[in-house]
Amino acid sequence: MSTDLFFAWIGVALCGLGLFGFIVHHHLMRRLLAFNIMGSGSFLLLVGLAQDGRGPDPVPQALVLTGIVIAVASTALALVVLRRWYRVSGESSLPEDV
Amino acid sequence: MGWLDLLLGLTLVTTAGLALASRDLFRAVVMFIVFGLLMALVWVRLQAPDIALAEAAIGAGLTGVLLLDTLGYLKRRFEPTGTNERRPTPTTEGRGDAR
Amino acid sequence: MSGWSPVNAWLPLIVVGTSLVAAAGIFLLKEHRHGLRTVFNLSAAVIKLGLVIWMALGVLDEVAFETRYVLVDGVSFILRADPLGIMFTGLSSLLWLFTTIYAIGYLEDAPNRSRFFGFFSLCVASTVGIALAGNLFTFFLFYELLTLSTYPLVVHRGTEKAMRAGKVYLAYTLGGGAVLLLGVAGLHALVGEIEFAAGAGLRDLDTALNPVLTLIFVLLVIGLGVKAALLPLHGWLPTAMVAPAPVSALLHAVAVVKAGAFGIVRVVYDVFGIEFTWQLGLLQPLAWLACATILYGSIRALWQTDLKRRLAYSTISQVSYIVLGTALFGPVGTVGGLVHLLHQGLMKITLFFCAGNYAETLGVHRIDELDGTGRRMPATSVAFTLGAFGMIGVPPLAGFVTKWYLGIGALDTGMAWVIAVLVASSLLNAAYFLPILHRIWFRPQRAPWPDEHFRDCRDTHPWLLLPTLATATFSLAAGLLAGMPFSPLYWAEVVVLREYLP
Amino acid sequence: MSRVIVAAIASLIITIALALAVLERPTPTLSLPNLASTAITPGEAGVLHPITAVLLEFRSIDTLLEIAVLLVAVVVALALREAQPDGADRMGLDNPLLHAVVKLLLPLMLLVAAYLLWAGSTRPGGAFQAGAVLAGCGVLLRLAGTSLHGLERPRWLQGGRVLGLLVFVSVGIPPMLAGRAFLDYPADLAGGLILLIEAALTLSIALALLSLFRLAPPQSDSPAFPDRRKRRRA
Amino acid sequence: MSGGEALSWLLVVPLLAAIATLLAPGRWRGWGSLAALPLLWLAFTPVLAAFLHQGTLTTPLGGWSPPLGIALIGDGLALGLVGLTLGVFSLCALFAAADPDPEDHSHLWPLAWFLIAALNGIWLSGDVFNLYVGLELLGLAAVGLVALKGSAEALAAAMRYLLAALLGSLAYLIGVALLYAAAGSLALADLAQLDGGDTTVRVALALMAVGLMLKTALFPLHGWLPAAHGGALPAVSALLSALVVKASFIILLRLWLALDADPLAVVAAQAIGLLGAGAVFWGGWMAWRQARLKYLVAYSTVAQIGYLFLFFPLITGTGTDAARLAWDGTLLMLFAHALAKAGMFLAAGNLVRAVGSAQIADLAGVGRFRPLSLLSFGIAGVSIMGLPPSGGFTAKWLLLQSALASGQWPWLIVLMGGGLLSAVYVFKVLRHAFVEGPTRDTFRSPPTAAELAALTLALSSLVLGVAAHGLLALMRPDALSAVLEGAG
Repeated sequence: MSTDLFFAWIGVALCGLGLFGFIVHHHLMRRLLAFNIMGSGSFLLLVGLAQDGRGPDPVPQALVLTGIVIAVASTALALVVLRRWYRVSGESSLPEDV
Repeated sequence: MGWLDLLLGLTLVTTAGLALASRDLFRAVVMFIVFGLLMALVWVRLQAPDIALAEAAIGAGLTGVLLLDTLGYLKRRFEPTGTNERRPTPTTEGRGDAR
Repeated sequence: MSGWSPVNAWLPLIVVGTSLVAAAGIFLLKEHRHGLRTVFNLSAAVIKLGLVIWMALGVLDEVAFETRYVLVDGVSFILRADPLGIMFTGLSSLLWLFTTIYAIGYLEDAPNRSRFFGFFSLCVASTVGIALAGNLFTFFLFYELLTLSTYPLVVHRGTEKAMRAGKVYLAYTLGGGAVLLLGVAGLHALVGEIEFAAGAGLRDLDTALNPVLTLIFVLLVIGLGVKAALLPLHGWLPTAMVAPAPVSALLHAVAVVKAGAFGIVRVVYDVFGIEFTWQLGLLQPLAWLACATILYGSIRALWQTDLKRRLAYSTISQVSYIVLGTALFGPVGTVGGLVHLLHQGLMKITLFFCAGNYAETLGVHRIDELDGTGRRMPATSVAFTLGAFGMIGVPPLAGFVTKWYLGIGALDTGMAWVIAVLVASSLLNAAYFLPILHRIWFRPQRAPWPDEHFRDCRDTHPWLLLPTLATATFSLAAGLLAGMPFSPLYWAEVVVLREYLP
Repeated sequence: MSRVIVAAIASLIITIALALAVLERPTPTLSLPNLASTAITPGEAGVLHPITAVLLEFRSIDTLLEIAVLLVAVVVALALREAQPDGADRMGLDNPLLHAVVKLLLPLMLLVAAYLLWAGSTRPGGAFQAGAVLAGCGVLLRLAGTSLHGLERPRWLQGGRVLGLLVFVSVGIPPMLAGRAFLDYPADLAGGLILLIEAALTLSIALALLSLFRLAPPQSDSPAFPDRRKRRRA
Repeated sequence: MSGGEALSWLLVVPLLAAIATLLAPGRWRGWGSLAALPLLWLAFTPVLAAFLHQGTLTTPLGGWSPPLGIALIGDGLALGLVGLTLGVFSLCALFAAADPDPEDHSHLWPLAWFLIAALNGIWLSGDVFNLYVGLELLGLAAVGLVALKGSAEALAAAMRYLLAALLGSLAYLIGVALLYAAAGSLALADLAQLDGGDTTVRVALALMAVGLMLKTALFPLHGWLPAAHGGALPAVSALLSALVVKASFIILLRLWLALDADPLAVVAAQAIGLLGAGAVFWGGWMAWRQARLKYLVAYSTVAQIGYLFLFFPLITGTGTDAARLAWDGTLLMLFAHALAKAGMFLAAGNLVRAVGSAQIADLAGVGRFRPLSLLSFGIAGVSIMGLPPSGGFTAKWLLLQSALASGQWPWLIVLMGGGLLSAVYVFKVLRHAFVEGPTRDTFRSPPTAAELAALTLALSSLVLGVAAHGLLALMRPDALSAVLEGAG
């Protein structure tokens, strides 16, 4: 197995793990952690699969760079809303989650 | 793929698991930052130095600081500010709105 | 078709459009602009009537008036003036004029008049659209628009009772609309676009499809039967009586029930074709249904103490005469049904106008309060008497003409039992109308009028009285002058001769 | 409890599905790396580092929209902060050692940022990494309790945050006026223009990231009220 | 195919407007945005003219053609949607700018412009990763707009929305990763060459479909929608319900048509159709149970989204006729719903402002004082109920015909039942508004411009019912003919 493929498999594991955490947790911080872990998993999958047996590929790497910035922007936005929500409600999880 | 990769990969998954499973939120966030740094190493192994740099700086660094920052905020106590009618009402189906 | 010209292609649309424009204009008027609103209302009604008369003369000369427009692939919007359509259009435009005059008088000083007259115009636009529709799709379009535009009229008073009536009305009509849509869509999927023309080619289909066609026919009749208040589907009509009198007049005589009955006529003659319907064995059950409704409506009318409710059940019964005429397989019966489309409209609107006059002038709503009204309101009472005698079928009034033709038609088809139904129905009609007339003319006033207005008028307010007298005169003339050109009977015969002679 | 079951099932499904997808993946016929390298070698693209070429040449619209995403996050943060300030809790640590370390570290980090930006066209590095490092500087300074006077003027701050996107879009427009595609810079100017864009992006990314941080210079000094609007309405 | 350079303006103008509104002081933002609207239309007109003249337009951004670069593709569907976006946005902007209570809402404008940029990008893009970026921009801007109110309820709604949006895009991104591994390209045109029966492709499409359904709020993944759409400012609710949820639907539609050669697709399509049916009934039922006007309208969106998803069972594995009718019907439904729902939300906003209460029960007597707003609500309701003459009706007619043509009669029940259910909740509102009696005397007046904006949207949903022919002809794609050949 190539390094690339191996880390693609790690990506699969992270996706599964992240999804589990995302659904199972109530606390919004934890859900965001899970979201970021799942995101990392998908990045590994993207680069790992694309490069497996074919050498470095700048395209998925660039996509991941874009993805990382988007992830940090989303996380930051979520944290801003979370802080505000905590401020007005005193809660750190959503009421009666669906 | 060598032993190093195997070790790195397993550690990565373990850290992720710890970040998700820790009872203490602070520990979870720290684990997440460690996870980010390990990810940077993984990117090096995947011949992606650009991502490694970005992951270290943004993924682990800034996201970590943001999370810690918010964590500090969540430790503080506030009086809930909404008046009674403004209290967060359950907005999910079957409750609150049902007549 | 020598008279073809660009104007003719637009005329049907313009006829529908006059009321639409009037509606839009009235909606935009401020509530207190009574004068301008009256001008809008009356000029639109007069213009429309003029255009319709022009179109009617053209149709006699076999000029084609048709607006056609592709809506989406495979579906066209068609408005076309054929004799049957013109007949219904003429009735609606004529009665709209009178009803508008009546409503202006009736609603003096009432709130929400902009809304009322706006929807009133919309309602007439839909009725005319139904009359002129050239295919089932267009028919359905206006049929549903009619439901929507009458709802605000039914709930106009905004009381709890009116709201309940509105709910019932919607439940029936929207449900019926859905069933009708299923039928229309099903037929469209089967044979594509169906333009109204005698025997539109359905009989050329594979006979294996007959069960499907029967099902579709049933769906269509159920959908239309709701508005026509056929037997199990009539429940909304008496409830809707809470609406103001001009609305009741409109619902009963012109728009809603007529739209249903007219639709059944269209389906039987222009979609399935009378022969094909006969072959499918559907005419007989339709006739039974009509007869059952006729008798049921009359019997229920007997027990009503409220004048408008009695008239409502009478409507249920009378509209089914039209359906009965349609279901009789033969030209004479058809003439009977078609002519009743007009006769019932003229007579019933007169009766509702009178009921409204009693209520507005004296506050009389119940039948036992009518004692002695003949003396206080002679003109109204004469009009009521004419309408009632017409309904009973006293010769030579309009109702008699209808029943005569229906009877002959039934004999022609070999359904002699229909005569028995007609006779029974006439007796019942007499049984519930004659006591009213007795109270009006031969009993002295028992108590002071519940709520008297217009004390200085000999009868009632002229805006209310004139339309009443006019429609009464028309219904009288329809019977007396049945043999003259342009009488309802004449038109019905033209329709049958031109298109439906089997 | 049911939540755990749902989570376990969902997680299991996605893991298995992905595993199948990885195992059964077909071999692609196209190869973008080859296309990219042929595009870079003759110098058609203004840069030599393939990743920078993808980010700022081939797929520049992705990058442009990504900056917009970052700006959206900032706008929301500002909107919520103005509606209800976080309150004046400066997490400044009055630690002399920290001050000293920061003083030492800061020039180094600025240098790193500048290098990363410059290196981007040929070697790993570029606007994102440089911007992140720059933002890191800001964070450290705030942690050390240093106030960033120059950045406390909202107008300038806003201008700086928007600059990257503005430059990016503006550079893309002239080609359109000349009848070419959006962002299709002339070949001879491409290198310089890309550096210009990257410089502006670096600044904007740094400021944007900094603004998302609670210790960022506050927009106003109004004390923390529960919620001003609600009070007024009440 | 060329001459598409002008397409880029559809992205550039909103982005520049967003920048300008960010730099402008708060009080100038609203009217400044109105001033920028003509520019947007100015950008659209030549594009439309060029399309009518020469058919599908493309422009390789940065001068790099796919698969290395990204192209904007202006096909009929895309341009139709751009036109819809412009129309709805213009009127919502008018509504928001006329708002006499602009307190703290100046941030609405940059977010709205970013939203429009994202929408136009999504309509025009032919690259799956670019679509991902567009989806993120769209999602975050939409979340920001919801959060803008700042109340606890709005924040909870925004948070819930954000989590759903993030999870949805992540699922989509994983799908992109798999597709890139399988095809070596990100261009939709290249992906169409993939074998739809391949496991990797199947998993990718499934993940993307689930993610996009979550973003479109298809039952039972709709939990985030009612609070987000019901709790936001009226203009925001209108934009979200009319346009934002449609973006993810259109992406799914395009993917489905590109990757259609899977024998399992028929089963999957039936399953999706069942979810759509669930949405129609559950959404309608919940809408009826709401006590607050805007929540009723929001649940109505849940229900109406269900109709859109009937597209999949009606187009997959059915004959040419049924597929064409399904295509026409679904797009017309999308347009009609966008116009009607935007009009309905704006009208609801006016009604709520007039009576000063969000409760439906407090509407009594409003019909007399704000007849125009009530009329707008009613007209929009006609289209939502699918009664003629309206876009909603014509769309429903086409879908009915499609269901009949493909012999899938169970969908008839959904279409008919859903229509009746929507009548129940629309008339619930009208009934309360018509009630006369001891009513309040104090009604506040919304600005005339706001009332006219609502009325215009509502009326256009009616006009759509009789003017659909040209629009549908414009949007009927080459892609569809390819699908039809496959199906035929």
